[in-house]
Amino acid sequence: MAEIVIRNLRKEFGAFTAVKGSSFTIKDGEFFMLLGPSGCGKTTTLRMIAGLELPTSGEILIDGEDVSMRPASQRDIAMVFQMFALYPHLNVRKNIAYPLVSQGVPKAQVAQKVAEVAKILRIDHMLDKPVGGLSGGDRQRVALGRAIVRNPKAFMMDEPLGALDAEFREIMAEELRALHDRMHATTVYVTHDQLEAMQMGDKIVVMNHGVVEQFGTPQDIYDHPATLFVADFIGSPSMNFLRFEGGAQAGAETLMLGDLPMAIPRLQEPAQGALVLGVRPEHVTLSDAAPLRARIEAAEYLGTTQIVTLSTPFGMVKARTSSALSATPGDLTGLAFAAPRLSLFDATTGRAVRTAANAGVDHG
Amino acid sequence: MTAFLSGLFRFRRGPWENLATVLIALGVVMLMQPFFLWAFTYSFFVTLVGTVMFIITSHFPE
Amino acid sequence: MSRKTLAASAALALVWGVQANAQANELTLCWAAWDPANALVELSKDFEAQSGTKMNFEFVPWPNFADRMLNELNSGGQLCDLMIGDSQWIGGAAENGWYLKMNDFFDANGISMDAFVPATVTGYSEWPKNTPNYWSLPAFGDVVGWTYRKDWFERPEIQAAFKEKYGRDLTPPATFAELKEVAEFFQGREIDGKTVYGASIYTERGSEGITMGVMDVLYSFGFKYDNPDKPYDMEGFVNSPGAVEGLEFYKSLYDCCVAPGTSNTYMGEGIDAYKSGQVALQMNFAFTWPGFEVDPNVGGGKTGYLVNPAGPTGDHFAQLGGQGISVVANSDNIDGALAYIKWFSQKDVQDKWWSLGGFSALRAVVEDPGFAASQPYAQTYLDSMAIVKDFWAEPSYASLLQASQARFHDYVVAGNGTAKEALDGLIADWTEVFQDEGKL
Amino acid sequence: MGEGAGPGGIAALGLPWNEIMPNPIDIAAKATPPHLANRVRGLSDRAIAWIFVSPTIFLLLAINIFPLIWTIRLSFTNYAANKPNAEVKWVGIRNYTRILTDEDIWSHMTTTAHFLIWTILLQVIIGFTLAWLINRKFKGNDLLTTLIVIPMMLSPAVVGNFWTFLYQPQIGMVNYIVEFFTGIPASSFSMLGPGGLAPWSIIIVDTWMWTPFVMLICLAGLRSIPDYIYEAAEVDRASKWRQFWTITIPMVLPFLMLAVLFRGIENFKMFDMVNLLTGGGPGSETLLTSIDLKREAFEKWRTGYSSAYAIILFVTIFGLASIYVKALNKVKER
Amino acid sequence: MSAYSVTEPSPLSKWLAAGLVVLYTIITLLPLVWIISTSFKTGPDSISYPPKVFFEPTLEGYVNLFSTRTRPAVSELESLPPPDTWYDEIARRQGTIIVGPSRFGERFLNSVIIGFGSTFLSILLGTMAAYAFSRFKVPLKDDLMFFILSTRMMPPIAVAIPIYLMYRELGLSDTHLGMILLYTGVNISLAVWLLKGFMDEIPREYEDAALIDGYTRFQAFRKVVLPQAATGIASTAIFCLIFAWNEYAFAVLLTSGNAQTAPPFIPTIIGVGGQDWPAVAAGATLFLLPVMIFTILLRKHLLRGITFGAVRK
Repeated sequence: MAEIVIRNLRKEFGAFTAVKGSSFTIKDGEFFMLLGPSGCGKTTTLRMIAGLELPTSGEILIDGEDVSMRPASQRDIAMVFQMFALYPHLNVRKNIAYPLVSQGVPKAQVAQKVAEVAKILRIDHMLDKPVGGLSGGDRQRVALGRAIVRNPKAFMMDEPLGALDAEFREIMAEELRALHDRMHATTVYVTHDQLEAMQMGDKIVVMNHGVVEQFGTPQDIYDHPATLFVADFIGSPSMNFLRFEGGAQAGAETLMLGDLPMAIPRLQEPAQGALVLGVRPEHVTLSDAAPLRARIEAAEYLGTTQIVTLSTPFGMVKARTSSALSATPGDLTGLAFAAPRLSLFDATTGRAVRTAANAGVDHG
Repeated sequence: MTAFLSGLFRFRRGPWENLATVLIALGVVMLMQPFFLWAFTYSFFVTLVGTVMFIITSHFPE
Repeated sequence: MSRKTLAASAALALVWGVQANAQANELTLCWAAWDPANALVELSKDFEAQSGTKMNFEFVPWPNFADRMLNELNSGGQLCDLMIGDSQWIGGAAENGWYLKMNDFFDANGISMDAFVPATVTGYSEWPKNTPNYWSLPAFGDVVGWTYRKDWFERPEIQAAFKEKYGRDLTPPATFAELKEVAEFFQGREIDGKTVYGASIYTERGSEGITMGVMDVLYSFGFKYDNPDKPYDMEGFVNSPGAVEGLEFYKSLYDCCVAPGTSNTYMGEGIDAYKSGQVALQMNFAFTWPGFEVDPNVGGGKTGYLVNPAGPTGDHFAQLGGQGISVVANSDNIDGALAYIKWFSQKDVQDKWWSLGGFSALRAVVEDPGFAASQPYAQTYLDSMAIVKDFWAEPSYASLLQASQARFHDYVVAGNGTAKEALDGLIADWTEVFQDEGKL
Repeated sequence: MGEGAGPGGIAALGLPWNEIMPNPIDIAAKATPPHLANRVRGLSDRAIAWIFVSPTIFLLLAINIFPLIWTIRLSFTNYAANKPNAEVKWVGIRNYTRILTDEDIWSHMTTTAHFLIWTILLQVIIGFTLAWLINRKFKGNDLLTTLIVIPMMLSPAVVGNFWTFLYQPQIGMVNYIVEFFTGIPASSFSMLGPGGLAPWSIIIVDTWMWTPFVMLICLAGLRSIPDYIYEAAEVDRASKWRQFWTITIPMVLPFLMLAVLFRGIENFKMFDMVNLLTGGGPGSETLLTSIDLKREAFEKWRTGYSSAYAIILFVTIFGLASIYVKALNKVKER
Repeated sequence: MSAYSVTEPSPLSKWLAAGLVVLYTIITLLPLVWIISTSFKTGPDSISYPPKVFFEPTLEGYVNLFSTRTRPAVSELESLPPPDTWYDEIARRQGTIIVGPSRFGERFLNSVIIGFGSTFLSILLGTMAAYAFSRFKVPLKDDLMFFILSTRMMPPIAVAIPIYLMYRELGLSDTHLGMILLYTGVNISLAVWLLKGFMDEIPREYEDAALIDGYTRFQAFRKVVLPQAATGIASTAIFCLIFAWNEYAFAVLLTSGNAQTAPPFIPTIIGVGGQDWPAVAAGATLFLLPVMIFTILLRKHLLRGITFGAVRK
């Protein structure tokens, strides 16, 4: 198992730059998520780590060793592909055995390893079946089996659940995480699904347009998004943005939202000009007494909770409230925000203003 | 091997088709080999049997 | 001449023209696609003008000629009204009723077979052979002969070299032994900066080439198809010691004196080899000769013509080519076809035929005092036609021919077995064919 | 269109519509007035299916099957097509036994086998290598592919004829090219002559003509392998060499099989090119069975005998063809 | 190095591959180039010994291909008025005079009529059958499809005798119709297999929509399916044409004066005295042109055609 360090990694395809100088470190044994919308450069980053593409510039260190310019076969990593990439002409057993046989592992040992892995993945009953007839989940297990059979330094997973239907995805996500918890193998996992990333990852890197937007634990990223993009991308419904003009000095604990004073985490740097106040729907409470007035536009029933959409002078706001609360469209109400959980962004740069709450968060 | 045999007894398509294919191939080889005249003489019969078998067995259930 | 033609056309119009008009005023003539056929098209324009009949021509290239035409006759097709078919077909054509028997027509119109060169009558018209049953009118006389590079033969340095080597003058060969000597002499010789070779002989496998070539030599070595007293009795005739010697001679000629790679040579390849200056001697049918006279490389007196040389015992024969013109029994315009034949048999038409490059078989033409001088090859043609023999003309000739093709090619070209074995094998094959036919 | 008669309407009833009603159009027709139904229905699907398929079937019956059955019948007789008046006798399987014990025909079969094995081998090796090279997708590979396949589009008869000219030692091109590169004098050997080169000459021409065919099929096979399979193998630490033998070759194999079978079938009945090139010579060195058969049938006119001959060849080809179709379906499933 | 990826071959290997393929292309095209260059040679140049690589081009071969000539005696030739057209002049230079057109034009036209006729018929019947196989439940569908393809494998000689006898009875021997029907019979299997593949790929929904809009099945076929299958039809047509265009065995056996196509004719063009190689080469070149154009046009569909539609694009 290994630590992977990425430094100033850059990749150009002709005139198009897919990755613009990323840097981050994946600790040994971490389940590491590369998250972002499609085309953000996350897959390219993964392929560079795997050695399927060579970087234009920058460094990749696996276990302290610079492997940036080595082909995949010399990096001792394993990979699970989005389409599984099983060898269609081989049966399950041979698929799993392939990496071992490629390295000239003795036959007896191969058989033993394959049996072991098959047992872990609960596919030992289908070892002699051709891979063509397998269900998506079983294919996924075979692909996993092929990856873990070799004890590589790290796993690369390129949207491995993307080809599965919703039901299977859930099950496989749990299995994957359980597997990782048992093996503690360094895993780099690419996904565009923020829920998946939150659910499984130890650490997450959020990328957009080839740039690392934020790097941190799921909680940090959810609670303290470093940029407007991250704030918007993570969470469902996504963070509410209240756009306003204003300013405050470092050390301030309140902010004038229009003419309403609003408590915020203590600022550690000054903020001025076009600002955005970010608040998660679950941190919005409906309170008739609150000064920020809003009108209920719609309510979306979700079982125990409901999403209430309200219009305010600063734009639409969504609130997640208990479904016990009655929300009739057209009614007027007031909104209160949980002050310590608020984020403040500079609207022009899109970056979060440093406050007491997000002080410990890496700003990418 | 046992699967093959049981497939044959239960009139399954796969093993029968394979058998027919082997017969056809054998017949063709016999027809064109330069070593034994007797093999040439009986090649047609073997190919014919293989071909007829192929046509019939391709209607067996999978 | 023009008055004569007019009279003839008037007579024709009276006798057949009207009927022909009433039926279908068109005739289709089938022949091989070659030089003489082009000449016939030219010649037939006169007939068209006189009779008002439109002539169509169907010329099939030699390699497919037999296939295609026998197919047509077999299937009772009505494509051809007139057929200039190969001499070998006569047997089958007569027995299967493909051709119209001409005796009555000849008698009625005063056409006498005595007016034609005897060999051509036997070869092209009679079935069974040597009986007065006529199935065609000799149309195009042809025979295997030889051409040689007269210009090379006349060069002093070559003459000197030859004399030095063989102690005699370099003359056109009169016997096969001489021919081989000459061929050996030229083989590999440097002339005008090119390596040249001795002779081009027939070696073609696919249709009838090598059989024509071998037979051309074998006759003069004492080969006979069968016992003159007992038909189809071939033992001792086909494989007589002379025949064996002849076949061995042919192989030795092939081995010593042909240009490399001429293992599938027939008329066309022979022409190519000769015209491109590869060989000093060339075996080929007489029909090719007019072409050499006008060729830029070998024409204009550079080519001499030879009657097939004599064998070791003085026997002297040549392989017959050429065809007679017949009326297809299935034709729907038999009268028109007969009119054409009547027209074709006339002396002045035959004269023109010869002048256009068609080898007339009419004695009045070829025995004319001026004939021998009319072309450089005329005398050679005439002499050759006097010594011709032909291959089987049996209905099963194709099977017989295929057997000889295989046996000869296998021995001469592929070099398998001995001459005796080849001829013994040939008897076995031929016997089988005749047995199948019920003739043995 | 009748109300609620389409698939949606039936589905709304909560019934599996295809089970109870084979065709929505029928329903439409039943639910609408007759004159309208005719417009919608036209003909029933079954009728249309028959109308569409039957001309093809009829043509195939007339051009292929009926003659075939006729051939089978003739093969048990002594019929000769050039003797329409002769008595036709039933001879049982005598024609077959005669052919199958004939050493000459046996040797023609061996000749055919030699031709088959070498053409297929050469075409597969060269064709696959070419496809493999072209699959590197260098600039201009499209143009080169197009140029390479031209020989395949030519008429074999014209090609066979012209190659006799190219093979001519004194005036042909082939020997001079050999002389140019190896120094062996052009006139010292003859491709179509004795000395064992003739069988190779026909193999060369066939390979020249049909390698592009095998190449195209291999190219199809190579392009059917997705890139990610190679990436997976790369990650699985398989060397390029190993990737070639454990991935490329096995995955192209069904396509190669297709090419081999198809070329085998085609060359087994090869006639035009060889007939014009060598006519079976020298001796009988290149006498393929199809040429022999043509001579028996259309030169010697032993119709019954040659029908039996044809049936023997046909059954062999039919057998191979059935394996071919099986392979084809397998490739199709990919 | 910057564009490296595992599936992308290295530039060096690309150069090497390109070099080898170019080499092969040159070798494989040499005979073709030789044929074409021979068509521009004079008769003596074409059989020159040793062969000529550089020569003065002439249209002799083409003139000879399209004309029949006779060779009058030299004296007669000299007495003729000077030639009045360029082709007469070319003929005169060879010591011949043109007496009329040759049969090549006719044979070429026959090839066109029979080739395109049978292609049209194959496509017509093939589209219909393929549509039925693709969309309807046809009893014994698999067997029929196998049967259809297997007929393509049949050696022509196996059915030649009865076809020959049959055509003789029906009067179809040596007729355009007979040859069209025959080639259609051979081609239809390829057409059905290929077109079925193309039609399987056209979503049924389009037709269903058309049916619901009130089209009849037949209208839906004509107005919805056919336009969508157009490229498939085009590529199938080209394959059918290539077969019919080049077919030799049946053409030799069944045709002569009336309906003979070019392939049996070209190899046996006899000039005045021996094989006229420039004319043969000219015939081969002209005959090759349409096919060569098609090859270039259809290169994208080649794969489907030669695998009977098994390969998808």
